[in-house]
Amino acid sequence: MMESIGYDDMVRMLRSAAEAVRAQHEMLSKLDSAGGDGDHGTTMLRAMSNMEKVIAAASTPELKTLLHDVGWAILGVDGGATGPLLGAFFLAMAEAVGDRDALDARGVASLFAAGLKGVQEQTKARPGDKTMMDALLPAVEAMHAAAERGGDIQALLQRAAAAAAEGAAATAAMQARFGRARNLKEKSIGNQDPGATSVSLIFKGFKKGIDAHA
Amino acid sequence: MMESIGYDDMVRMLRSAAEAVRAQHEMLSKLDSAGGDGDHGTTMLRAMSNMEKVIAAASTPELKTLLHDVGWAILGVDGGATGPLLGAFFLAMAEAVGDRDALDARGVASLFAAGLKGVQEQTKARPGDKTMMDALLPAVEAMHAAAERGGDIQALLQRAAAAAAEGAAATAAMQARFGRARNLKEKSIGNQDPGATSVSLIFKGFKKGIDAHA
Amino acid sequence: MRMKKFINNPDDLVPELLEGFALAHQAKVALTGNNLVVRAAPKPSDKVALVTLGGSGHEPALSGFVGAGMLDISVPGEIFAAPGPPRVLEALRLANREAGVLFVVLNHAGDVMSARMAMDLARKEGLNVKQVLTHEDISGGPRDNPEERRGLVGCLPVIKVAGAAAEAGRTLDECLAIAERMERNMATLAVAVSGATHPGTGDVIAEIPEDVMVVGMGQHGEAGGGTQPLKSADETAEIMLTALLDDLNVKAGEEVLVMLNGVGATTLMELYIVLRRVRQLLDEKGIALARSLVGEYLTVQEMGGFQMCLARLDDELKALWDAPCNTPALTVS
Amino acid sequence: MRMKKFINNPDDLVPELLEGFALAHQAKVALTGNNLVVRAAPKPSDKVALVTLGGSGHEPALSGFVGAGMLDISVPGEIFAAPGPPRVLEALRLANREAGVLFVVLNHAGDVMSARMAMDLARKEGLNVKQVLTHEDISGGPRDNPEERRGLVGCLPVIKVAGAAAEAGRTLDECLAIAERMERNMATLAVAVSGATHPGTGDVIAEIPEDVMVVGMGQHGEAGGGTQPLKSADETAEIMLTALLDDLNVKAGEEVLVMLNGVGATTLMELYIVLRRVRQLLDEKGIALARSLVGEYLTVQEMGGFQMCLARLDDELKALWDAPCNTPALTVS
Ligand SMILES: Nc1ncnc2c1ncn2[C@@H]1O[C@H](COP(=O)(O)OP(=O)(O)O)[C@@H](O)[C@H]1O
Ligand SMILES: Nc1ncnc2c1ncn2[C@@H]1O[C@H](COP(=O)(O)OP(=O)(O)O)[C@@H](O)[C@H]1O
Ligand SMILES: [Mg+2]
Ligand SMILES: [Mg+2]
Ligand SMILES: [Mg+2]
Ligand SMILES: [Mg+2]
Repeated sequence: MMESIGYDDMVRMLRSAAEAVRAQHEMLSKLDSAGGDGDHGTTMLRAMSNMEKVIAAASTPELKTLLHDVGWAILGVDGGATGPLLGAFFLAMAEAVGDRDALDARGVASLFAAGLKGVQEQTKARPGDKTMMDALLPAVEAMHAAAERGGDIQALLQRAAAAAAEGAAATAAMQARFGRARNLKEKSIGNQDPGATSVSLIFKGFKKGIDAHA
Repeated sequence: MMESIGYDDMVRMLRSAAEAVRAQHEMLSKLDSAGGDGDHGTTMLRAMSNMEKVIAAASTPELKTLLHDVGWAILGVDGGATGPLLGAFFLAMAEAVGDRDALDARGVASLFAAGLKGVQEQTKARPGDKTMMDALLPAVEAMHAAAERGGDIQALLQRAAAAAAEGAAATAAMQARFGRARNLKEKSIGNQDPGATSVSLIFKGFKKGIDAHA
Repeated sequence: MRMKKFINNPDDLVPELLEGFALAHQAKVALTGNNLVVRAAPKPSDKVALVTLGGSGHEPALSGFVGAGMLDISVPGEIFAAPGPPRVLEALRLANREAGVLFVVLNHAGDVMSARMAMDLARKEGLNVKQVLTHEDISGGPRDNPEERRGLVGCLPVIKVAGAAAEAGRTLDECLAIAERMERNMATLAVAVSGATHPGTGDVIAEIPEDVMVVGMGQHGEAGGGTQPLKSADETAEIMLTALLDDLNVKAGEEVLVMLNGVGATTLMELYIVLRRVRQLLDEKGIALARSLVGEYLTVQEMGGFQMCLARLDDELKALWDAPCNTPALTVS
Repeated sequence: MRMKKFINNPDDLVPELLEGFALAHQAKVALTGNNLVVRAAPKPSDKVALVTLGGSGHEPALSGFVGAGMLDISVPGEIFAAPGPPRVLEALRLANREAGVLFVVLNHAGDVMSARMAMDLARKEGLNVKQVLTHEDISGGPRDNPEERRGLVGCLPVIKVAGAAAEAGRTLDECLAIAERMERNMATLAVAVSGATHPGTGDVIAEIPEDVMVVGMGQHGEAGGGTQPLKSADETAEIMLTALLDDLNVKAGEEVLVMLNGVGATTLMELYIVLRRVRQLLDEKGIALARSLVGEYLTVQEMGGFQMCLARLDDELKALWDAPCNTPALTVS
């Protein structure tokens, strides 16, 4: 049982998320081609490699600095919707982490909840609107529930990844109300949302990054 | 035997030439598509209907005025190469006819020879260059030869039409050295030249116009 | 099949095109280190500055409007993708001045989000920035639902009149009010007949069947428009103009500006033919075609089609529209 | 399949497009009764006038260059077809003045013939007209065989410098000498990647196979160019620039103008990328890119491709190039 994570764990999680996205970027672009402009995979690739650069360049092992730099680096990607949303996610986490250098399960859950709130400040999209929110919100909620039930961070990340994957899968049946795909109206139904899929890959990566080292 | 033609005969010849061209304008454009820009039929159509309008509007039955107005009307067509060449042909005939109101066979032959000279002032193209010259020059030469042999204008026009048709047919084997088709170089071989084909249609029309009334 | 574009490594599209753009128009614009497009000769600092942001691949927009009488800074993003907030924030910092900064944002999700975030940060830093959002694409929904309406080529008149006001020394609030008045009084509709290729990915970004046109096409070939049989120039002009006049509720006796913006493969020849019909139709209705602008201003690569932008003019807007400007894409002298 | 162009009856293409053109640019140009394009505000009659002729379908050329600092009159023909001599003669009559008329003719068979005939008639009438012929397309043959070389977008610099000289009050012979010096010192090469549709007939006017580009393409898609595998922007720039520098024999230390003229579907984005590479290559050779111009000036409907025009500049030509002008298609202020 893993009761706490620190800077190095966070680095592993982030790096593993980057790998998970990189492995699937072509699929992400394909999903975006159906209703958007087909660039989501490319944008995510850029976001992830910006993130990796920042991690590699980090000089002080502080969670706050790490998360802030990651958020800012992702914002620096000219990526349409993705950059600001994902960037806001990490920036809000940086804000929330303060000067803590380790987090227990509740700490992790509330950190991610703060990230979610950061995203919600940027968009009015709600679950059911067929956006990344459909993966992010259930993932964060699953974390919260898992932290209530016990202190194992591996289990918490496992639940979050499962919830994100489920949420992403469910977007296939939804009609898009945000992003470029909303122009498709009913025709958007049937395709899984690329942004939700990315989020689920990121959570899958977080989990793997911790598992591999546990 | 027709020994002389006047204003009304000339009108018949011109009208019949217009009909002959009109009947084949699609074929002319097709020939032009192979090596040029595919507009020769359209241009000839415009030239012929300009000519018909001028004929219909003529107020004094003078050959000189008729030929001049026809030439000027054809020049008024925005037709690339065709307008100036064909226009020059009729303008030079107008100049040559002076105030005569009837022409014998020699007169007809020398009138057309003057027309040819008018064209030659506009272009350096010679027989063998795959242009309208390959139909026009043999036609005018055939007229000259026919006029030497006898005074029948029907026979003269018959010979001219045959020579023009033969000349036009021969252009298929030539390589273009003038006009847009020259850019094709060797690849221009195989297609009959549209301008030469027009000229042969015009001479065919001249002959028919006289025959129908003789 | 390779796409038939003269490009190099797709990753280098934007820096390479900006390098050439700045070179071609060096008398008017310059590039900063992080690829902001600024004026070659800065505007006096006691006048309001205009800043905008937007994806690349729509050349000459938006950087083509940087120069005397129009923009001060443009923040070009990646191909069809808004620039991220950090560079936008830098542009706002660079433009910041006591007189203030007017920030023109086209209503596209990425642009709006990036702009909002940059604005939040700018305000925290105490920068003096106000934003105007353009959303005049009537295909997005009814007039009372502006969030659904995208920003198309109407950004140009907004930038033109607000830029002229700034140049004339008007205050930030005045410039904003002028920009918003122009914005409220315009309507745009796009029609597309053939698709384009995304230069970064090689994907076809709007496949349009034979014999069909799409009225209401988005700036990047986003679907959602009304597909209908291909019409003549005159019929298309009438369909589009009628919808725009309706939307703006233009009445006989009023004066309008009509912009026809070719998006790529459609020729000036066609746009002139359409403009001619627009005038005939306006004449019939007793509406004055006070000004017109025909050309390629906001393109979608080699897409076939155009945007028709109708704007109601009052005397002040007309004077600002006529004021001199000197930018790569528009010069009034 | 219907062609995807916004047009009406193909027979009305030219009058309709001219009506819209004159409307869109009414501050700068006007149409006479027989569709000559003239300046809205005529040039003082003590200055040399410039006249040109040419087929339509290449908008904005050539009528787009009518206005202060460039042409006085343009005689537009039918689509891709030179106007007949009668209208050309009328234009020469209309332009005629003691100071004289400079008549700019592009080397295409129909234009040349129409021009020659009009010139003959003009001389008989005692008009004071001199002609300059542009033929800078190096794909036509070697430099010493100018008759084979077509006139492409090089007409623009010739009109620009001669127009500026005329505006400055230079004599007809001086204007002619300047035009001819510009003409002798320029070279153009065209590349095409995709065909276009003749708007009058609906015919495809240059079908180009997949993955292939044609270097040396004529202004109307005339065949004859060298077909080769599609290259990158940088490689294409190098192939074309090298051929042009060779032809003009430009040496290190000299100054050049480079014009990149998009012919239709090729984007400004691509042209900027190419210009950037042109500059790099010139830098390597020690040749100064003194001036550049990038845009769509002489188009071939929706054809994909561009023309690269290289011109050697001396101080006088440079100053004339920089002189102000105010036309629908080019404004220098
Ligand atoms: N307003 C929004 N709120 C939340 N998520 C959004 C919004 N707009 C887009 N998205 C998400 O972004 C994804 C598309 O991202 P991307 O393709 O990178 O951006 P863009 O649409 O600007 O090209 C969508 O699948 C959706 O999940
Ligand atoms: N320089 C020339 N001399 C003689 N005939 C010519 C010349 N150029 C073109 N032609 C003739 O004109 C014909 C093409 O006419 P047309 O298609 O109407 O003109 P364009 O080539 O300008 O489109 C050619 O087939 C040829 O017979
Ligand atoms: Mg996308
Ligand atoms: Mg032809
Ligand atoms: Mg995008
Ligand atoms: Mg022609």
